[in-house]
Amino acid sequence: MIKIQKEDFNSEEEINNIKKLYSNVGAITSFIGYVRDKNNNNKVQSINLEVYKDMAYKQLEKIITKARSKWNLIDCLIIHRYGKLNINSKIVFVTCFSEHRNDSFESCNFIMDYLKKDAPFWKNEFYDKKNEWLINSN
Amino acid sequence: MIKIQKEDFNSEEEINNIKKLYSNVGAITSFIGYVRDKNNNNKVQSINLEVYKDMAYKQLEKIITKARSKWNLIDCLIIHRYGKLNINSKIVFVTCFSEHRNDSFESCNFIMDYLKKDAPFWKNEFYDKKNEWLINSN
Amino acid sequence: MKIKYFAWIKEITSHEEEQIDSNEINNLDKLKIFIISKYPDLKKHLDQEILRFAVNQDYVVENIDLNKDDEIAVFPPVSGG
Amino acid sequence: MKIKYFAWIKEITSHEEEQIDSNEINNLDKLKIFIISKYPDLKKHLDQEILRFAVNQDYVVENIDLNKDDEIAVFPPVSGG
Repeated sequence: MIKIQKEDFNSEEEINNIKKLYSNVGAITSFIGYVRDKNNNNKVQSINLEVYKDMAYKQLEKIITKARSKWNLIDCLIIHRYGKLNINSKIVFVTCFSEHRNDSFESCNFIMDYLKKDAPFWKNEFYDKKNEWLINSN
Repeated sequence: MIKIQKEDFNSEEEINNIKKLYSNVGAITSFIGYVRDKNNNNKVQSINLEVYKDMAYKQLEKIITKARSKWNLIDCLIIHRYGKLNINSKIVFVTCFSEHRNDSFESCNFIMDYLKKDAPFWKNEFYDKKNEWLINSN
Repeated sequence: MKIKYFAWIKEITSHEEEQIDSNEINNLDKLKIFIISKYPDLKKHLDQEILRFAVNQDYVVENIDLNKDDEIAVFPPVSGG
Repeated sequence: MKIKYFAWIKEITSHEEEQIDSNEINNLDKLKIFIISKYPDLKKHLDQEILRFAVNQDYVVENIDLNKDDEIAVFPPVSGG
């Protein structure tokens, strides 16, 4: 499932809503990305996250399909927020559900790699007196 | 922080309690292990998890120390349950807090590896008409 | 066809969306030429291969034919996650 | 010294803990011999290197000296996580 939303989310509830569908899930790996207080030696005040929503859904679906072809995935959840986000806010949540640990770990890392490379989101970081559009390094 | 407990836990709350201490945390990787409904083609009813508590604390502390020496870890939480656990129950929760993604991912996987190898817990799995002590494969 | 601009590209074009209806702009290369003539500040970014193009929500690198109801997006390298 | 047994080892010894106070059992190898003589069913597991030993909550593989107030644990391969 893919959710692109402004709102915060509760990771425990999001996981339970999916976990309760599958009694064969033995392993869940989750990644949460946050807005940090500093970046490149600048003190961050907040970020504004812009998204091309239609394309983001399409590209994230593709990434999940690719992950499913490589690992035994029972289910998968991606939540990506957009809009104004203060420091300490969650930005992204990727959770992979599988029978065994290795599948959930590797697919979660794989999805994060491709999300950072292909998903059409752009961070505009606000500092004390300026702002800057970021570029992912990978 | 290491918690060895019978009780269930709320992953969102456990994460927030630590995350709120550090505004430089940008990445959290978590693993949750669950009791599955099947194992080795046997239908599982429940498991009983035995622990050597004093040694578990000591060994898990050592594993965290080793992880800290290898990666830039800001903090780390391990929760391992013991006692009678029904299917779909959480067993273990490992969460690694870091500035960047790679450190949290690799340390979380590393800690799970060593936990399964060294932490003195023993699963006694109950099926319909018998029970069996498990051995971790790695 | 509909053209969408994102992030700092949008700051150069001054709007996030426009409709272009010309029978002559029938492939992506022609659209690129049209865009940099309309927004000369984009030229250096196109030359430096900083601009990304998507047609109907998929990345496109090669030149491809464009149709009237296509949605084309122009944007800089992404920074999500 | 205090000896603790876990998991199915405990089912063989029929108790989870016992106190052994003998001046002769002053190292781990001697303790191993004592244990398999007291619980003959443990011998094959010791021979097959299935038994794990911990002294004061640390794994021990080599023979080491034991002291009166040591806590020694005997258990099978772990299966946590």
